[in-house]
Amino acid sequence: MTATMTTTGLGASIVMSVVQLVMIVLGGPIVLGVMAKVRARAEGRIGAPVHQPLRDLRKLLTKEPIHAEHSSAVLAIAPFVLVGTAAVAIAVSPLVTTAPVLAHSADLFVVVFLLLMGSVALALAGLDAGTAFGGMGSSRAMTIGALAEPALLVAILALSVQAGTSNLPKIVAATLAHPSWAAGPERLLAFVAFLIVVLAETGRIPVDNPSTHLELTMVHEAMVLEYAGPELAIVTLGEAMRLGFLLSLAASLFLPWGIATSTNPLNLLIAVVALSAKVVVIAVGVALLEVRTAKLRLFRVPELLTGGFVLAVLSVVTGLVTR
Amino acid sequence: MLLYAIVSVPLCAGLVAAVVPWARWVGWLTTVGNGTVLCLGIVLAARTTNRPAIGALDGALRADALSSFMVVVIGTIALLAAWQGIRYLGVEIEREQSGRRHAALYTLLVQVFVTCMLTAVLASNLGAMWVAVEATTIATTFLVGHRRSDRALEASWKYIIICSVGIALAFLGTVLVYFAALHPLGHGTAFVGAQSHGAGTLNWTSLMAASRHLDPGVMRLAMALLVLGYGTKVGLAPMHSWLPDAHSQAPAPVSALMSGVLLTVAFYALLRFKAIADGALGAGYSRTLLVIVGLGSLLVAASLLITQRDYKRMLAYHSIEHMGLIALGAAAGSSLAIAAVLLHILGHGLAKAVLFLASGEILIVEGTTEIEKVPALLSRRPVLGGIFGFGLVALLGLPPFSLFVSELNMVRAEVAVGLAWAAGVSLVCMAVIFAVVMAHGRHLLLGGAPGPEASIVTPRLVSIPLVSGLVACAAFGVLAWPLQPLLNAAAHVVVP
Amino acid sequence: MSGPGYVDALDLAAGAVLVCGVITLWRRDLRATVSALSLQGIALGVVAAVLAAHEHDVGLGVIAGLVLVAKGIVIPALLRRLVGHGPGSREGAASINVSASLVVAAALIVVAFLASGKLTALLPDTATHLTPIGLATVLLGFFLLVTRRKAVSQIVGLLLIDNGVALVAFLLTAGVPLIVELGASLDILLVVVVLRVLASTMHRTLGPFDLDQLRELHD
Amino acid sequence: MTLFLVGLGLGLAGAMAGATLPARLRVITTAVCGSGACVVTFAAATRVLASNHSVNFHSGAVLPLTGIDLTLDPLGALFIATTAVVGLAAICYSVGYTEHALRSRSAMAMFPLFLTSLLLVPATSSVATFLVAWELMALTSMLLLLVEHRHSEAARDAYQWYATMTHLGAAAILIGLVLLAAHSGGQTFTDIGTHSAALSPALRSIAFLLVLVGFASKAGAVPLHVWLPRAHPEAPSPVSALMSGAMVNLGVYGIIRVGGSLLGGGFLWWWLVVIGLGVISAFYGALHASASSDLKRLLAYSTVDNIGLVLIAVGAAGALSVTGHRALAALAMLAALFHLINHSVFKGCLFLGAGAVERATGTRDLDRLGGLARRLPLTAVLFAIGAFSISALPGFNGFASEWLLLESLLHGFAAHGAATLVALLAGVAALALTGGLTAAAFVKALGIGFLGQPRSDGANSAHEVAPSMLAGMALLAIPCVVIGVAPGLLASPLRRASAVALGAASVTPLRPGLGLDLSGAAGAVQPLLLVIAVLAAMALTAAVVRLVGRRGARRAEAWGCGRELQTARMEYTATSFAEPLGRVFADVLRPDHDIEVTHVAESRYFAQAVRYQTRADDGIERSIYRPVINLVSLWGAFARRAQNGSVHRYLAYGFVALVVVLVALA
Repeated sequence: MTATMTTTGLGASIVMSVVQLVMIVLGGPIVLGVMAKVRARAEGRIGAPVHQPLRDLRKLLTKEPIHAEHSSAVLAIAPFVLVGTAAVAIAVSPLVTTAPVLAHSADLFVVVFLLLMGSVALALAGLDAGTAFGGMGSSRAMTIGALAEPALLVAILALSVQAGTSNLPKIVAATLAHPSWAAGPERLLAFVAFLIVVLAETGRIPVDNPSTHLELTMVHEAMVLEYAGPELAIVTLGEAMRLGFLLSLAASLFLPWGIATSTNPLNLLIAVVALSAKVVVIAVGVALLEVRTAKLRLFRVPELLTGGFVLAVLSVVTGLVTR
Repeated sequence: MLLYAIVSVPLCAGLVAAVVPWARWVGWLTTVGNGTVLCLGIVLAARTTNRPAIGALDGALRADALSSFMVVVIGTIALLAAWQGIRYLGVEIEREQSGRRHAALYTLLVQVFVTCMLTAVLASNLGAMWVAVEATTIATTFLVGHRRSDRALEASWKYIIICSVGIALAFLGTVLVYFAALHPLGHGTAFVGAQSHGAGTLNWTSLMAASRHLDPGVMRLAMALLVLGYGTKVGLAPMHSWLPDAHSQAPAPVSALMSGVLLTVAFYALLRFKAIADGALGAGYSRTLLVIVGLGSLLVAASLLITQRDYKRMLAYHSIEHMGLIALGAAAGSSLAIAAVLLHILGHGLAKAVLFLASGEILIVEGTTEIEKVPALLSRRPVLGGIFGFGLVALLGLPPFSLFVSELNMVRAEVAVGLAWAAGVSLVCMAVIFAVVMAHGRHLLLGGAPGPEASIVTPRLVSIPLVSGLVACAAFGVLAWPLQPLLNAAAHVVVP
Repeated sequence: MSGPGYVDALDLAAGAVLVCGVITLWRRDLRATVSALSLQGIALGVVAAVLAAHEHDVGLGVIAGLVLVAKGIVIPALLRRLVGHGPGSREGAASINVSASLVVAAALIVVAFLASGKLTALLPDTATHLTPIGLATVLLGFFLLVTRRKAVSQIVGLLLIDNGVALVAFLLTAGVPLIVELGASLDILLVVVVLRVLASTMHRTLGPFDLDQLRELHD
Repeated sequence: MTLFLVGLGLGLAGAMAGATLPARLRVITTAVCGSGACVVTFAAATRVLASNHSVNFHSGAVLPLTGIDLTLDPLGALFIATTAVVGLAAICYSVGYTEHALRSRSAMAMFPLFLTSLLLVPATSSVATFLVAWELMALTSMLLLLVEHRHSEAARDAYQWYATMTHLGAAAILIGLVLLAAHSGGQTFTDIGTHSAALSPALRSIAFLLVLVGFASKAGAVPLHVWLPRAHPEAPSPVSALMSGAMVNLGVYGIIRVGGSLLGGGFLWWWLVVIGLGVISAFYGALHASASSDLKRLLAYSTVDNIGLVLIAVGAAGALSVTGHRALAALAMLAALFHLINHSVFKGCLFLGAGAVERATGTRDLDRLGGLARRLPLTAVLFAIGAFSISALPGFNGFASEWLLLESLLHGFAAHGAATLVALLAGVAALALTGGLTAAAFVKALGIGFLGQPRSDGANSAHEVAPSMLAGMALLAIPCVVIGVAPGLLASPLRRASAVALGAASVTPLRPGLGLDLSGAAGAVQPLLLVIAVLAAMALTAAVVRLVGRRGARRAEAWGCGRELQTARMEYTATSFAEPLGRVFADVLRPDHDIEVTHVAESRYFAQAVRYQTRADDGIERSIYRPVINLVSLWGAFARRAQNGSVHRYLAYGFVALVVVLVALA
């Protein structure tokens, strides 16, 4: 391991993590806004302003929360679990700095299983209302999740096999230390697999249409149908944070340049700017992809995800072969 | 003196029973008679474990550890059979199926049968042993035909014809052994006592002493004939077909005696001859013979048990399987193997006797031996079903019964002597038998729709001998205390 | 009795035993087979007597007389009463025809000769050279048992086997010890009595029957 | 050792009491003796684990011809401790459970006997004693399967399958162990251990494969798992909890004991076979778990899945130790044992929960459950804890062991050798895939079973089960959370047990501390801190929402898309929940759908009712076991002709044999 990290104090790492958290909490909705704007522009419309999602959240917060009559406590707790797990994942992983708080246990498997916990909570909430929509949403979400989660795991695994550890900050640090790795074939395969999984996890176009209200096609939308008011706000915020987190994770893992390795404020500023630039670029790319392709039929999605999984396994194999 | 008493007690009980028409006290008399045989047997066993042998009746009877063990086995099974016989005959007379005279004849023949077995086991002269074994066949023929139905007649005809042929071959084998004994190698024609035609040269002890000088060619032919001949009486492969018919048609106490102990008495004779043959030819020859015959019986039993529909015939085929196992165990030939074989003989005798007696009881209360027609026994008759169930568990070689321990040690002995493949094949056959008997047992004990309500109830007193038999079998499986020294001594008799 | 006379007498008697065995296989009529059986019994008695004379052994002489009486006269008499007259007395359609069974008999005699090679090798004197005949009689008896359908012919087959075994015993060891010999012949007598009783009860219950029809006890 | 023997004695006393005492006293005394046995044996096991030296015992008086040998070493002690914990919970649960079932004299006698034999098996140290304990365990569990046979044909079927397969397994183990014992002098494990190096490679491989078949069938690895989804649902719940929680472990214990300490590691291809078995079992089990709609059958298949995961780790440990990577092997073995313990705990809790649901609602079919969270709140919470643990969500013990499994496989990649790498890769892929499928299965079990509206009046009228049953479940749920939050507690006993398993005492794979901190490589996780962070984040967002947003949620009718009537029949059922997954993996599951359309009387074109049913029965059973059974019965029918009743045919057998013998000896 290269001794890249200066021993930043606990205080400094907390500051860094808070910065990461604030960035993603605000940045997530904005990324959604950017993607919506790009789609509108591509379709010749002016589209809503980029910070429209933030304004929606503020509006929803003031609305009156409603719970379905047969639902139990699960419906109430699930949104907080979603946001909580996303927040911890963000705070812990190396987005802006290679020394976030709890860096010691900022582990690839921890991040994946935290995301899994979030999606399980959401699926249970979907089932809790006892309506056809909730059941359908959860069933489809869990099916896609069952196929996406392994691909995500193995994709990041490819990097950790190369770096020899599953600790994310150390992986980023190692990639910084060996620039030659970044262009390697397994990195490319892993990146493509990672992107496929991101589309599936956050319910973007080829897998699920986020802006749809048609029962036949919706996956994610069906689970949150029962929410209203502040809970709906929290859920959408959670979803936005997960999208932001995954995109920035992709950015920091595969294109780590500019990430702050020391604690002085200048590096931090550069890191923030670099990260938001990278995330915006990726978001625009994804949005353009969404415009070009139509939503896949539900039973074609597994083929896409199996493709992603095979790509991830291939990247691990190439990593091992070219070791 | 002890040996003389052992042989004469059952005979006297039989004669008394023959004189007077059958009554309950006669039944109890024969039971007590067999009980005393058991006690005398235990005394004999205690005496012979550490001292080599006891002679009696100027050398005609002789008891060493092996024969005293067999006396104990005969005593236990005879006691169980006679005790249950009271119930069997009582019901038969009550239902006018047979008169008191016929029952008296039955008791006489059973006691004669037991006496012949005891003489066979205690005979010092191999020729006398043959005569006693042949006499058991004659005694049991009428017992198999006791019910006088045409099925019983058919069974007894097949029984006597096949067994007599087998026994004749065995006599030919004994003659050849005698011929080899008369002209041992290296001693020219003269051999002490050779020309004297005294019974000396057919005595087991003298044959064992001279076994190294016996001519291998003649002994090889003799041993083959003996295995084929006595194998018929043991129910081993080529001449086994009489066993299912005879044991399923005979009355329950008789089939218990025959399956439990007559087969093993014939095997005892084979063991005596195997000791001599091993001295003359080395262990290899008798090992191949016994392995062929043992595996043959196992394969026959496994294949014919699959589509069995009659629970008495199922138990009979089980006897063929266990005799095959014992033959395989004896083929291993080490002292551990012989000890395990003897323990298996006792365990199998107990379990099989209890099962046949229980099946007799089921026949009395249910009226049919068809498995289909006797469903859900456990729910309708818990005690009887329980006894039959645990009997099957014991027979299938599951702990805590002694059959598991003996089978385990037999496999150990077989593998140690290089018969791992044979042990493997036997385990596969036993697994098939386990699955098949479990299927039949499942229908019999658990069954589908519970059959008609239990009209005739078994009195509680009747199940005492059966339960005590099972408890004894379990005790011998768990505690090593009473049998261990006797088994080792008996094993050293066969494998010096 | 010694020297050439002993050898010729022994060969003649043993030859007679074998010939009677073949006759029982050849003739279908039950009465003829039973008389062949009694002839064989007598021949066996003669063999025993010749040996007793040669060995000057009184015990063997007694046994020879016993064999003559039992196997020559008593047992055939028992069987003749069982045979009776009428259709029952002819052997039905045997599983294989006469000529085939004679060919098999010849083959069995060859097998007997091959098998007793070891016996004659141990003690090459006149008596042991004749043991193949005893073994052949045993095989013939067994073959008769396997092919014939009538109860009487099965009893005859069984007795053939016993005669064969007795012949081997006399020739090889000049008779087994007295007690054993007595026990053995008593047993055989009892077996015949039991078979006689069984056959008659079966005749009463099943009428004139063919052993092959007895197939109720099967799996 | 005397403490351990006292424990076993208490168990036997419980069995005696169960068999003899009248009904009222019977349940209490058996429970007291049973729990006493568990506590005492647990104490004995922990003492051995703490002091790290094994105790022996031999007595010639019991078991004729061989005598009995017992040895309590750390590996065996670990298994005994787990069995004791699960046993204690099962007994406490059975006190409440026996108001209706499991009260008969035979059941009350067999249950403590079954527990005692489970405790005895890991302590045996000679071939004869091991086989006696093994067969006793099989016999008692067989009879316990029959306790409720009177009114369920499926129980009798399960009994038949279970009895036959266990016996086949035991026969394979018997031959394997005897092969080893015969060729190495004595029959105690120590003799075999010392002499096994001298045996020929072929013999060692045959013995290992035979033993592997026997133990894999007991553990439920795929080709030999067929009895497990049949036996566990039919057995009474405390028994199936013990079966899944303790008996299945002994299959893995056997493989470790024979492969590791008896045969000293053996060859690489052995362990690749074990990894292969593990991968197939994990994938097949998880898939069928996500497809089945019977609650207990789902749990049984997930046992097959988890045992597959453990076998992958055991195989990896074996492979790594054979190729010389001692440290990595110790880590993999430690991960395997850790996951086995966790599996016993959360699977026991889940089975007891399923039993409580079956007792309260009268059915196990998820399609007829629903809305139980509001009716059985405590059972729901305890079942949820078990479900979250098995889906490996952070904060629960499933996550801790799954993390360790993934770490050991990841660092296993450092080993060279193409075969090992491919096997480890397959293992990681299987682990990842089954993670997703298990999560789907248990969201179905929890969501469909406990949330939403009740789908049958049984579910509707359900009320909370007896407190002792809840206590039993809690006894297993608490360790799920405690081990989940502080996995470091088990580090030292696990290290000592895996050292015995691999014979590599010197390596310490985990640094001391509450979390899991790999000493060999860079990888650590502090579950406690993570849980605190998540809770803090949730509290923070809740506070923000309370501050900014409106309070006082209003109850209203769920969104019905305009329909006025919203009934339970419109809810998603377990079958429909699993239908997409069934469609994705159709070629493996090969479900058979049947659709019945009943038409209106007047015209054929109007359907009155449409009934859709799908059943994914076990593919392997259909393709492998059915043909074998047909073959056997075919052979039976053919062989019957040998005994056709004609005396001539019987005599012909003997005649031919005689002629052959004579010709052969001529």
